[in-house]
Amino acid sequence: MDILNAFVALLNFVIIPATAYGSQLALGALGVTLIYGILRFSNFAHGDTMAFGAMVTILFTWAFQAMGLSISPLPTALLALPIGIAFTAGMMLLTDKWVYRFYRKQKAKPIILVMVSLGVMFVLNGIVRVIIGVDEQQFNDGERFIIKAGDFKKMTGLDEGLAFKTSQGLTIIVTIIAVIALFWFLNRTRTGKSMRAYSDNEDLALLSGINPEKVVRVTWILAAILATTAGVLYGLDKAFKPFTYFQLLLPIFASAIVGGLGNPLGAIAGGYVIAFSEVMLTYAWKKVATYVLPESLAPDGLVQLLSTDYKFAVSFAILVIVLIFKPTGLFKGKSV
Amino acid sequence: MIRVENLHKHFGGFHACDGASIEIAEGSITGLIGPNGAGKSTLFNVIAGVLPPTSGRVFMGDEEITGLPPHELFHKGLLRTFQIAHEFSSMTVRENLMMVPGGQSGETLWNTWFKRSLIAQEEAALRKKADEVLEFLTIDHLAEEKAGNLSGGQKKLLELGRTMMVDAKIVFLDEVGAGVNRTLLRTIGDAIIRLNEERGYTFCLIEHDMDFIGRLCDPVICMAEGKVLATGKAAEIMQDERVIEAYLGTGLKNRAKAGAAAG
Amino acid sequence: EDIKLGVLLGFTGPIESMAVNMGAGAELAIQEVSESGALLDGSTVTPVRGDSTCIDAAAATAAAERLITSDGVKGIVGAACSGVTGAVLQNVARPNGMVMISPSATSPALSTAEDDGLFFRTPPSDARQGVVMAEILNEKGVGEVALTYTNNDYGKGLADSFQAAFEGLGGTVTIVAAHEDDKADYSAEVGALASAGGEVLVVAGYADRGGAGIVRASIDTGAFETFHFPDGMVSDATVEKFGSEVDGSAGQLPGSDSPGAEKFAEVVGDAFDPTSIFAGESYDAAALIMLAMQAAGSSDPKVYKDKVMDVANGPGEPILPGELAKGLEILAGGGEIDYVGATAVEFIGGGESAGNFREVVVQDGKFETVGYR
Amino acid sequence: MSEPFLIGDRMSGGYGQGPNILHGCTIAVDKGQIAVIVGPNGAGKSTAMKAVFGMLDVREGAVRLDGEDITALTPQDRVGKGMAFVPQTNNIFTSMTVEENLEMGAFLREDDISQTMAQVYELFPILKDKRRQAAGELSGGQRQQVAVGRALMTQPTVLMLDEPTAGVSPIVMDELFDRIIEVARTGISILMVEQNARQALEIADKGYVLVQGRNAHTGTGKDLLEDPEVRRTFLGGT
Amino acid sequence: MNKNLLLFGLVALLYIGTGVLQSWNTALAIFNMGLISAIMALGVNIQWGYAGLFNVGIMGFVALGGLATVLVSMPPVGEAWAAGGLRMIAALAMGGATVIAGVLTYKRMPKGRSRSLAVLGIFLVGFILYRMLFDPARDLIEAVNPASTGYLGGVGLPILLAWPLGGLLAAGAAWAIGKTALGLRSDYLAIATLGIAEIIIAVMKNEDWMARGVKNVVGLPRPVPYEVDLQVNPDFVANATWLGLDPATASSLWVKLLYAGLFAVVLLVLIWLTQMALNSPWGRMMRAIRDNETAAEAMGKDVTRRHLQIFIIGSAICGMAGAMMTTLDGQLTPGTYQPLRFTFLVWVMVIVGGSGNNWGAVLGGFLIWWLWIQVEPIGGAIMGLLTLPLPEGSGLKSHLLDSVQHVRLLTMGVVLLLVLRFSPRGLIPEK
Ligand SMILES: Nc1ncnc2c1ncn2[C@@H]1O[C@H](COP(=O)(O)OP(=O)(O)OP(=O)(O)O)[C@@H](O)[C@H]1O
Ligand SMILES: Nc1ncnc2c1ncn2[C@@H]1O[C@H](COP(=O)(O)OP(=O)(O)OP(=O)(O)O)[C@@H](O)[C@H]1O
Ligand SMILES: [Mg+2]
Ligand SMILES: [Mg+2]
Repeated sequence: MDILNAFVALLNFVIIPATAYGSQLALGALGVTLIYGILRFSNFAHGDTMAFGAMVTILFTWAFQAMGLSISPLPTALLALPIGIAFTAGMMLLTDKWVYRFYRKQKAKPIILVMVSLGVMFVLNGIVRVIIGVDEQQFNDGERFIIKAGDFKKMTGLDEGLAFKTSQGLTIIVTIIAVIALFWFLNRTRTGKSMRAYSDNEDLALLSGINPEKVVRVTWILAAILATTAGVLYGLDKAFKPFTYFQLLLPIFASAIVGGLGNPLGAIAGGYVIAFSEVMLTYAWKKVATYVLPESLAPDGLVQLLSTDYKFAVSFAILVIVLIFKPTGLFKGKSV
Repeated sequence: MIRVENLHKHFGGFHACDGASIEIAEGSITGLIGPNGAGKSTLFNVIAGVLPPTSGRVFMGDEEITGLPPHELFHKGLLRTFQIAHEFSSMTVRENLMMVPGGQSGETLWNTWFKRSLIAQEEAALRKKADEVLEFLTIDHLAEEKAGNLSGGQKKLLELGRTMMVDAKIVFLDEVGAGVNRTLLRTIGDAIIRLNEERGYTFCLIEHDMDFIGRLCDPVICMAEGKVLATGKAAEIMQDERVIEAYLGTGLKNRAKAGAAAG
Repeated sequence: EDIKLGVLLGFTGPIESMAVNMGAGAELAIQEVSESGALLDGSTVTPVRGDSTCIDAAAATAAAERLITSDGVKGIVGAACSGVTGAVLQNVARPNGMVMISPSATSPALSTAEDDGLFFRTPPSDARQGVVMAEILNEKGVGEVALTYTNNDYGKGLADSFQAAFEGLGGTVTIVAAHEDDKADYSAEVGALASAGGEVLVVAGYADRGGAGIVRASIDTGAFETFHFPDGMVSDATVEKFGSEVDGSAGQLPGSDSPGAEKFAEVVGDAFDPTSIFAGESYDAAALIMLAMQAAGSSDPKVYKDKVMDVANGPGEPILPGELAKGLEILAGGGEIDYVGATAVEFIGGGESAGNFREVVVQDGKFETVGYR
Repeated sequence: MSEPFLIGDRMSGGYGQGPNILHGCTIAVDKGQIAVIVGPNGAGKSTAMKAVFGMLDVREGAVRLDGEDITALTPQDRVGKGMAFVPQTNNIFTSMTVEENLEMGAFLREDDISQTMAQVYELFPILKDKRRQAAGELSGGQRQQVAVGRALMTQPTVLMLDEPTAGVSPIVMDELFDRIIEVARTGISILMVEQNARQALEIADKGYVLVQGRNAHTGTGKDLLEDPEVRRTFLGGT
Repeated sequence: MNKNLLLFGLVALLYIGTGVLQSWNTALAIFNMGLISAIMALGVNIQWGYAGLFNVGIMGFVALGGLATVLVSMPPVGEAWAAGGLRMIAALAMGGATVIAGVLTYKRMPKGRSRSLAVLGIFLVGFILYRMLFDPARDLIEAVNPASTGYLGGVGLPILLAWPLGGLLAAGAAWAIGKTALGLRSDYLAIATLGIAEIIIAVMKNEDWMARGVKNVVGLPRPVPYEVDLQVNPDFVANATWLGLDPATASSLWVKLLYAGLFAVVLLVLIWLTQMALNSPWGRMMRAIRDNETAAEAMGKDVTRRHLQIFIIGSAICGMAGAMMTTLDGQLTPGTYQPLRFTFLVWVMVIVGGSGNNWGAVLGGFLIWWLWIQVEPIGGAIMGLLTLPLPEGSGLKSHLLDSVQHVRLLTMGVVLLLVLRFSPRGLIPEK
């Protein structure tokens, strides 16, 4: 019984949250990794693109809610998601046309594109705040839990509860689907291969009859899909706040890079590495230890490796260590 | 001069070098031939310290040099060129040459601030030398051109030029000839012979042009599938059945050529 | 005369969402005074906003420099965030002899900063709140708490003083875990807090930032059910988000049983959320500057700085929000006032708020006042 | 005499804003024929090829394919018209597998490509062993084989090769030349630059010697081979 | 060169315009930070422009420089030293010894499981011992009057010494980082340095015993006089009145000018040093390394060592700039160190100015910093213009005017995009 309790505690406080968070990061990292893989630059505007997509979705969710549309028990936001994606894709195509294309034609160095994306980030940042403001917004509805902690305790008679949120479930499922789909798309389909070819050797891609503009368009659209989905799912699970989305950029990049830039599988692995290292290494093992160990050995202290102050430091330290042994990430990423 | 003992280099499960042992005698011009993918470039890269060997040892004279980084080997007098040209593309052709010599006093930060005149002197000498090399390679008109803008063959010449900027002991040339005009290649061949005779350079060169090999090299080593297939004088090697089967082929032209070179 | 007042708050950056209502609060007071026409023979007052960014001391000082030397403001409401406030005070306000009244810099360190009598703040120092919070919990019979704080001078200062006070009263703090605001995920913190356990989780954070994230995750995972909220968490944002999920939790925030807060809500109407954190303090900060000007009969900060204490404290007629005109008239007539304002301002030595606290509990998804101390 | 199938007619041009590299040079090839360009390093051979393929501003002169003026077309459009090109450098997708490289060669083809693929593997057996390997990990000569294979996959009407035999071993070179003759016999025009000039000219219907961006000598392959001056100055003969 | 002079002239005009239209105090305040920004940009340019090292950890080095000012200039806190100072030193020595022992073991022992176990064991035991010494020492020190001290303090030397020492501290960190992470390339190096910078900040925020952590150290001494002192100095007041200035304005102008002088000297010396280095065989070698590492290595250049050298120099410059900045601020505020402000903004300066070109970096520093501050009023003005046609009192208009602060970043973005559009290789590109 105690073993079970320990296991449930671990599941509830470490494994489920870390998996969900890891999936959120992975979904964001997929977008970053895709742009890096095909267009060959680190897109700093990705966090704010997520915010933009989520914002549009939220506005439409509110409209739907007002109209009484719903797909309960699932959140209404899923209904508005396609619209959000459409807007975001449109926005990104326009950005490409007005901004990125110029540098592409010039064959500008990646670092220039990085700076340009920083400029785009500032602009999006302003637009989102002007439209929806800086406050936190709630837009989730539908059934919040798949399993509630209290219900679980009652059901099983254990001391420890187990909670599993709908948003967590959704995120995990969507992420897995997205990774597989993207991997399949890039490696198996004609368009996907032409995108990889374009990223590998642009001139030669031209000689093979690949239309570069089409490749770029498809890339932005895919990125819009990923960004909006990631933004909405994150917002459903936590809350929507523009500043947080900007802050998300850092762990997202960390995930994409530690997994190996340009590789979808790397993005997901990276997301979990970051999430689990954050959660596990600062976890206080006291509770679990108390359940598992005989009473005489039960710990007095927290059995915590490092205090939570160092959560980020620890996850970054892990990242650096991984990179020292695998200099281009877990999945042999690209580097320009 | 260089001795390679039982060298293995594995990429994953693939054995690019599979127990190759070769010896390059001091003062020789040794040729290295073999079919595509035989492991010649890999062997070069291991000797030059670019790739770590899976197992096996490399000696220079009596000194073991296995796994030494390339820049240390350079200072021991071991130079190499790349099969796929590695020019400094955003620098001018002349700068490409002038950066080569080691131990320039201008490479120390302190001197760049407080010993300007010393640097100026050295630079003038280097410049002169670089211009001589460029003239020799017939690309002196391109001295101020960005190296990235050179034609494929010109880049190859530049590669060779870099080895001429310093007093090397042994020079590894990975297919200098590929893409170089045959007339110019003759001149390069002459230069190699001259460097060999006058300055005592030892050469080891990979080539697929049998005329060139036949004219310059003694001995010739033929590799196949990561192993040494045969060693000997150029003429013998070119008549060797195994070499013909694996490498030269029975195409009439090559037979004729090999014969001509041998004869 | 058209008097300009600087409103130097963190309009972009980490506290941008708080700054919206703070700015509105300050500007409400300014508008009220300006429209009354009672200040210094009918002077009008115009707010000039500056962005202190909360985190970038250089940008904040530059903005302050611009407000003072270019826009010619006569007083500054701000800055927000103790770090940049200190920098602005030392590098711009003191050299220029400018009065600053901060509505939100609560770090204890500012109490001892050299200020030439130019710096005031309307909220109490965190050191005081920690003690009050410890007393409240102790009286409730809570013996064991887990504590998380937002990792800045506010959170850390509060956590330090609370922990010392609570342990002094015989309580146990099972764990003290910092959290950074606006981060993507708080599972790690909640995991550690849950493992350490405790009857109540004290969340020394912000209602629309990391604090909310911690509470959310704690409720969802069933780690904690009751919380204790210091001022940063006692806001409508908390009950909007969690409603009756946090029923039974308690908290305290600066305030007294004066009717100021209610009156403030009335004055604000639905222009913005009157209970949002530091909105009232901002109103009071702006009001105090203008009242002090009136009392001194001058808009020169070097002159009116000495009057700030006088108008803030008794004796005199108590002045509530919405009554600024009345206060101005009394002062014009040579009378004395005791500005109470939205947050029952009472200054003690060093120009900071004495610290009256309102104790609240959450009932049926609403904060209900249960007493004052 | 009617005009050749593909002709770069009196082309002049250079890179970007730079000076002219080509000075009125003419290169042509007829249906089913092999034309070979030789010349010293930096003569402008690759530049001429790029000009014909539209990767360079042709400032004067014209390129015509089958009588149609294609000077203004983009390289992509030329691919659509059945032209294929193997550049001298950077001619493979290094991060893609050998097989994917070949597939990309056939990007515009709608029909079944497996047969052509089999032919390429037959021509370059080593590639078959390495077909799942990233092309960037191949040896120099193997890369060259991939590049040529990729172009063959296009099933073009005009095949342009810039030094296809650089770095390939003699046995493969012979195969390659044989194959090129074969391909030409099926009616495909072949335009190639070669430094292995003697072998190349032997199979050439037409030879061009370029010097400093100008046509220095033009003739049938045999003529050029027999011209003692050409032999001495360009073919490395004595 | 003429075009470049023109560009510098234009930027100078921006500052002069600020002086005329707003106030000279504002202009000088921006200018002083502009000088510091230019120095930071120079440091980054050395790393990126010379050697192609993608260092995104500038924030960390700047913060270390800031830390140095506290350690150098604040008076020691006697009580805290008495409470746990020696113990703390012992703990740190223990920590250092553990790391050294671990690294040495790793290097000396042959590869294999026993090595891994040994190293792991050393770190584990070392960590436990370290914590045993460290935790009580920390608690004791932090308990000493936490609201105003609670830390060990510094050594009470003149703050100017902190500038070189800040550089040295950053250089030391850069050495350690370089030794571990410089094997990485491009974005992988970037994220590693970014991570290490975050670690540095985390330590500075949480180790209260060192520099009060998030509670900030205020009231750092100054290398220049205090305005308030000048204002009561009769000589100064007399001079000010002679110039026709009121003493308050004159005093703050004078202080800023003194700072500007100090900073300018540092900047000019650095420019001279870097220009000399760049236009010499050393610079040529660095360009070669940036261009093609494999070939440079084969030509006998020790790429790893050179990378380390340049990483250390660039970081030291950033550390020095950090110390200067903290001196100017008069306080250490670890919470202010944000990647956007201290890393990416500096990168924008370098790239917009023209990477690889020292003058470009300096120009970028001045220009971008000016913008960063001035986009606030500019954005407000733009918004005012845009909303002019909207009817007074309309919901949209008031909403837009309320959001005016967010136009700040938007303006920054637009200007950045415009500059990059018209000079994609930077304003003063590398030759
Ligand atoms: N990084 C690598 N990963 C996997 N296989 C590799 C790698 N590098 C080389 N190989 C393989 O090792 C073999 C030997 O390559 P190498 O470059 O040494 O050949 P080579 O003898 O120089 O041939 P060539 O004459 O074509 O230049 C080739 O089959 C190649 O595919
Ligand atoms: N991208 C470029 N920009 C500017 N000049 C160039 C560029 N590429 C080549 N050149 C110049 O054009 C001239 C001709 O180059 P090209 O590549 O056509 O020579 P090539 O005849 O193919 O020589 P090789 O046999 O060596 O390949 C050379 O002098 C070269 O320096
Ligand atoms: Mg090779
Ligand atoms: Mg060529």
